[in-house]
Amino acid sequence: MTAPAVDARRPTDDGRFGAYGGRFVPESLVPACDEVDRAFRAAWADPAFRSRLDEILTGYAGRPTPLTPAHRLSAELGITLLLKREDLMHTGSHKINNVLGQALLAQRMGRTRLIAETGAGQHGVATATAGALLGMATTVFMGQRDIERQALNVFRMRTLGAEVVPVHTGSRTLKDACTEALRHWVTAVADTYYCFGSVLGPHPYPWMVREFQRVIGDEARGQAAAALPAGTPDVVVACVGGGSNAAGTFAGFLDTPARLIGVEAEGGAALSHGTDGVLHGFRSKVLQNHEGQIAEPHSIAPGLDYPGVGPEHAYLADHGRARYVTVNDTEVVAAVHRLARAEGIICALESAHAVAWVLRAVTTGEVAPGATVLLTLSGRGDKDMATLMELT
Amino acid sequence: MTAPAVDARRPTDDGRFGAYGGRFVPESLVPACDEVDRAFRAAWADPAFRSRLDEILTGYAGRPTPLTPAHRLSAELGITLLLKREDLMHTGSHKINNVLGQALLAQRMGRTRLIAETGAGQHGVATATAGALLGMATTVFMGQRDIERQALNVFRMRTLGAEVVPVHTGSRTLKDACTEALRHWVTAVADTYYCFGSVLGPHPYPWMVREFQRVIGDEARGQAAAALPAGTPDVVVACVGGGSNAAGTFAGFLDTPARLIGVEAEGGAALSHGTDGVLHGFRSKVLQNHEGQIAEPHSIAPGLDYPGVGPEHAYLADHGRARYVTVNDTEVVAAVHRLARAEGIICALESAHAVAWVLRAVTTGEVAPGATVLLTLSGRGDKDMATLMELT
Amino acid sequence: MNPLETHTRRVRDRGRKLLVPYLTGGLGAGWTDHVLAAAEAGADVVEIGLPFSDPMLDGPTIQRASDAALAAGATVDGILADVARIDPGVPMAAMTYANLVFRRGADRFCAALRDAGIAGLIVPDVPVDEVEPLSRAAAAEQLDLVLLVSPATPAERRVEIVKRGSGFVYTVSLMGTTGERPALPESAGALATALKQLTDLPVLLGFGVSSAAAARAAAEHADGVIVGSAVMRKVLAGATPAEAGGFLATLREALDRPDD
Amino acid sequence: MNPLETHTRRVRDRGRKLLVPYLTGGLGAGWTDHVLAAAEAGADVVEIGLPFSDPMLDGPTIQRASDAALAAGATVDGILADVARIDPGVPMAAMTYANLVFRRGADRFCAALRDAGIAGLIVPDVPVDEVEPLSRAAAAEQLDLVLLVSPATPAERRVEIVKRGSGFVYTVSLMGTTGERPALPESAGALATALKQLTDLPVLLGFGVSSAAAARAAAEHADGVIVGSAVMRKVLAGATPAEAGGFLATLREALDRPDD
Ligand SMILES: Cc1ncc(COP(=O)(O)O)c(C=O)c1O
Ligand SMILES: Cc1ncc(COP(=O)(O)O)c(C=O)c1O
Repeated sequence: MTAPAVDARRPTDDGRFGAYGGRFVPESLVPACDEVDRAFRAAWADPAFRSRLDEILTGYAGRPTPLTPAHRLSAELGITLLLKREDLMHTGSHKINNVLGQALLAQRMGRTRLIAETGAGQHGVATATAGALLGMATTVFMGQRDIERQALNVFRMRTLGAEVVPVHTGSRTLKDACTEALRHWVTAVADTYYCFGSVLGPHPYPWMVREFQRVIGDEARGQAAAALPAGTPDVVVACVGGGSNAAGTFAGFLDTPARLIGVEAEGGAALSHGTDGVLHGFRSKVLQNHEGQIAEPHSIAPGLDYPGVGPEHAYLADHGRARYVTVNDTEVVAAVHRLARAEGIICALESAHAVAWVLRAVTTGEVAPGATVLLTLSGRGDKDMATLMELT
Repeated sequence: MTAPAVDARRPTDDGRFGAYGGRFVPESLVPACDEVDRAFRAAWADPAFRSRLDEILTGYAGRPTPLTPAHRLSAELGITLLLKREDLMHTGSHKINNVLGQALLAQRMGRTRLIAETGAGQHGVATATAGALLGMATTVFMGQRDIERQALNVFRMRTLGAEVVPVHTGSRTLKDACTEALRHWVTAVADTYYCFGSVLGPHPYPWMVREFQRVIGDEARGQAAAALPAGTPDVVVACVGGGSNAAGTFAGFLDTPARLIGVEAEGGAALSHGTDGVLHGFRSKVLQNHEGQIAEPHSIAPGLDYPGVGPEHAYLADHGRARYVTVNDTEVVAAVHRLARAEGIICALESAHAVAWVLRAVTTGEVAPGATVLLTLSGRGDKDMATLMELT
Repeated sequence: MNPLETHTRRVRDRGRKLLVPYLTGGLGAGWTDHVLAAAEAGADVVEIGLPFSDPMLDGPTIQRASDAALAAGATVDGILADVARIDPGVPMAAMTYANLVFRRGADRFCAALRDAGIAGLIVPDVPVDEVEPLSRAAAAEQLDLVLLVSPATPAERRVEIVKRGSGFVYTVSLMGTTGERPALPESAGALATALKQLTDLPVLLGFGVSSAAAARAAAEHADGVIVGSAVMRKVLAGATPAEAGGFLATLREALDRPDD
Repeated sequence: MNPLETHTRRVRDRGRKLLVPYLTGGLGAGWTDHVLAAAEAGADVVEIGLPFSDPMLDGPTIQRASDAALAAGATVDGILADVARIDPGVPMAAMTYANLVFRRGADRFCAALRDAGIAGLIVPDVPVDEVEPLSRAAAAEQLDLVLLVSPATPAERRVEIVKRGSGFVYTVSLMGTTGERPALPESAGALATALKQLTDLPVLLGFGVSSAAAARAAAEHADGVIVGSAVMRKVLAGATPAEAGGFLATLREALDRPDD
């Protein structure tokens, strides 16, 4: 099997992955996006920037993360399962990879303030962390409903010195927080940098965030080469909310024969159930009604509770280079417990979507006996304990 | 300044660090302790065991941890502060270093079951994790009062498949859990391994746990050599509950001129306020009344809420090789917030004791301007958010 | 030249300052009475908002209006059907967000507007760089596609925008969302003046024009004003068409008598 | 030979099985009446528990007794003062934990016991390897230091223990803490028999001897029994000295008439 010739290495200059992406923002934000684009290109080409980021990722945030062989679960399933351990990153998920990159970029651009949207609070905590580390004021927008559900992460953000602004509009969840953060950015572009939490938003964000997250895939590629006789895994799987951990992981394996699988939440599956649309500055697959009103997704995993998905994934899906599947809440909860008992790792509900798919795919034969599977465990489950406790 | 000639590299064959240590356990447990002693000596001398442990620490648990320069806080304090980041370890603290070592040893000894005491739940979660990883049944004893205070960690343990046994005796906290675990061990020595959570208990535990934790100090020694012009820090500081993270850290610097500082909780300061005593199988400094009844300590940090301390620390204190100081709850809470805002790291309340001492020592001159300080950040603060929330 | 621009130019050339009120479509059963009343009060164009679930450039008032309309069951089709039944005597322009346009397809969307008697289209999250397919679709239906210039827009880019836009130039008075403000910033007038030097299109100022005084100040530099939140706040508070029209009449008055 | 061991050997040599009840010191104002009643009911030695906050080898019953005594203000000094005031007519032995001994200092602790008229000492968390300083202190006060042998004790180690201990050999019947059990394990008798082949000291069985039947079974192999939780459960439940003594009398009876 050879990989289809899909080039998602970078989008077109106007930020297109095929038909997706672009920059659908108010005129007031276009120059700001342009500036981010120029600054990112310059920074990314600047060895000094790269090495500073590297130093922080390594000396502060905990990179590289191990690629852990899941010995007991592998034996139970009759496959070789390798876990890319983003759950070990500082603040508890892969989100910090991206945030540190963007915060350094913001600093390089002379910005003194970071803003971000957050749903579960993981991206908000990561942004607050980067703000504290670099001495930048941080404001995080969060839907009032999420603030109530995720009190712990709200407190973490505030402890880190960030301001958390409740959003009372719409469904009072992640999509509304994102909308509100964009509105706020319009009023503050001069000193403020908008730090998107996934491969979403207007160009250059989807591409830039993917680049900041590709460290997952690049590391995993090298680790898999050392761990596997074949050098590359048969299957690479990651959960997809906005799609940043998946995009970062896939980036390391696009040019290999590995099958790429993105796992969406049944109740928030923009790729599996969505249609073409424009939201939060980019064109992609979106959950919406026939007129284009955005739907409210539902997932037990707050980080997957988003009605859109990064444009690169829509592109990879169209070209068949990656396949997108869904699992439901019940499978996800079972997967958390199964992994915890087999390997001593309590993963995030988001990450458990990838685990749940593997568990199912082994029984359906989609993953053949003896196959090698590399799975990105995007985060740890501490934040989800209250949710799981309510279920038991 | 040269280091006093103190040899704490290993205790005497009967487990003495000077006058401290030993094995004060019921006759029923003596053969079991002997067996652990023999097995540990053999394992520790066996390259295969060491490399298996190494592989798990690296490929599973997240070693090495970075030595992070605390740039902003250093600038504020006028010193160079380096943080040894045990908070990045799997399960959230240094406890896992020790537990993985002991669990592998238990497996090598043919034991099929792990038992442990826990207070805050960190050691219990670590033990449950090791049990899941190696497929060993795990039972964790926990005081009923702690079970109520630390519901989240109780749920984490159960999610990992461990049985959590409430202890209703005495003060219904850590010391009672430890007593109860010892009682239980008497009934089950044949198939059960007791996994102590700190440098406590009958010989060989204090020594063995120190050896499993010395990876902190050994790594830090090498990292400091690379990071500091002088090669070694002027001051090495760690919090002291039972004393395992401090003992592991100090182990790397005993033979350097570094001043070693152990920081106890004001309300649980066995070294600073305790007297000679025997508890849970070893002789050391203990908080007790004039007749020898054990006192109930109080600290905001549940992991420091223990009336004794590892015998090696009593020895180091007697010989002046390490100095032990206390900080109070108010200083500790302030330290959590200060570090969070300056460096984007929310540390455990236990670890914040070490931070609090540095903050104070800079103002008193105990740490001179320009000094280099290496501080072990033993764990992350997620478990403490509820406690901190109540205070704000 | 399309009908909307023909009209706006003619009004401007007559020396009359344009008054363009914004009204959220579908907000209440008799919402089109507000359109008629606005025209009667002296509006030169009526901007009709097609509510979107996630209005990224709108402040609290218009957000609330959109949410209320959607909650009451407003749809694009329903609003257009309502519009088709009225003739306010002045052109109408639709204001909405990209997703409602692209979901239907730009061609079909523009055709539907035209069928309903709408003459212009404003889509604030489709900047000039992304405008190509929509421009073509609008042109095919003889709709004017109004583009926005912001205070942040660099000089070269202004040229591009005024070239690609039609109907009028929508000058955003400040860096912010829609919503009432005590006064227009100084810079707004300067921006309008600069734009007038670049184009022969009528140049209107919008965002934050909330009072007769602000309208009068804006008209010193621009060819007219767009007024949204100030009207919608009254409508949301239960103002009748006559009452809302009364408010607009004070603006009309201020525009017509700049020296009072 | 110290007084305790002289006594235990003499009883054993007379062909009488030793009955050694355990009573928690300081539990209730008239607690010493239980000591006297026990002696009257046929105890050969009375073991007096000096309660410790963290009794590592005790099961629930004696834990509860210790906690209750401490909560009522029991202290070592107070208990010893009480003891000094009675003469049960049989030797008394103190049972406690290492920390109470070492806190005071082994020498001073042993002297205080002797001053109170106590003849023996049992410290279950001081195994033979750690016994040296305590042995010396006890010897200096002519106290017998009773050591325990457990089912887990390897053969060579048993030799060492019976050599270093005095008074009697405390044979732990099972791997566990103190506490009542339905019956003694088979292995307990075998262990006692083996120990008797190693030493001339009286060999007593303790832990889990809860009934007359168990006492009788134990006495088939051992020179006597130690009975703790079974008595203390009754005391905690409010048994009078006479009632507790009545229970001990049934054990005495069973030991004296093995064939009934
Ligand atoms: C642990 C974790 N995994 C995954 C996600 C989903 O985001 P993405 O698809 O961008 O990786 C989130 C979002 O909050 C998360 O917290
Ligand atoms: C984070 C953390 N630090 C420190 C301690 C104290 O233990 P020790 O002194 O053995 O390192 C604990 C104990 O639970 C802990 O959880």
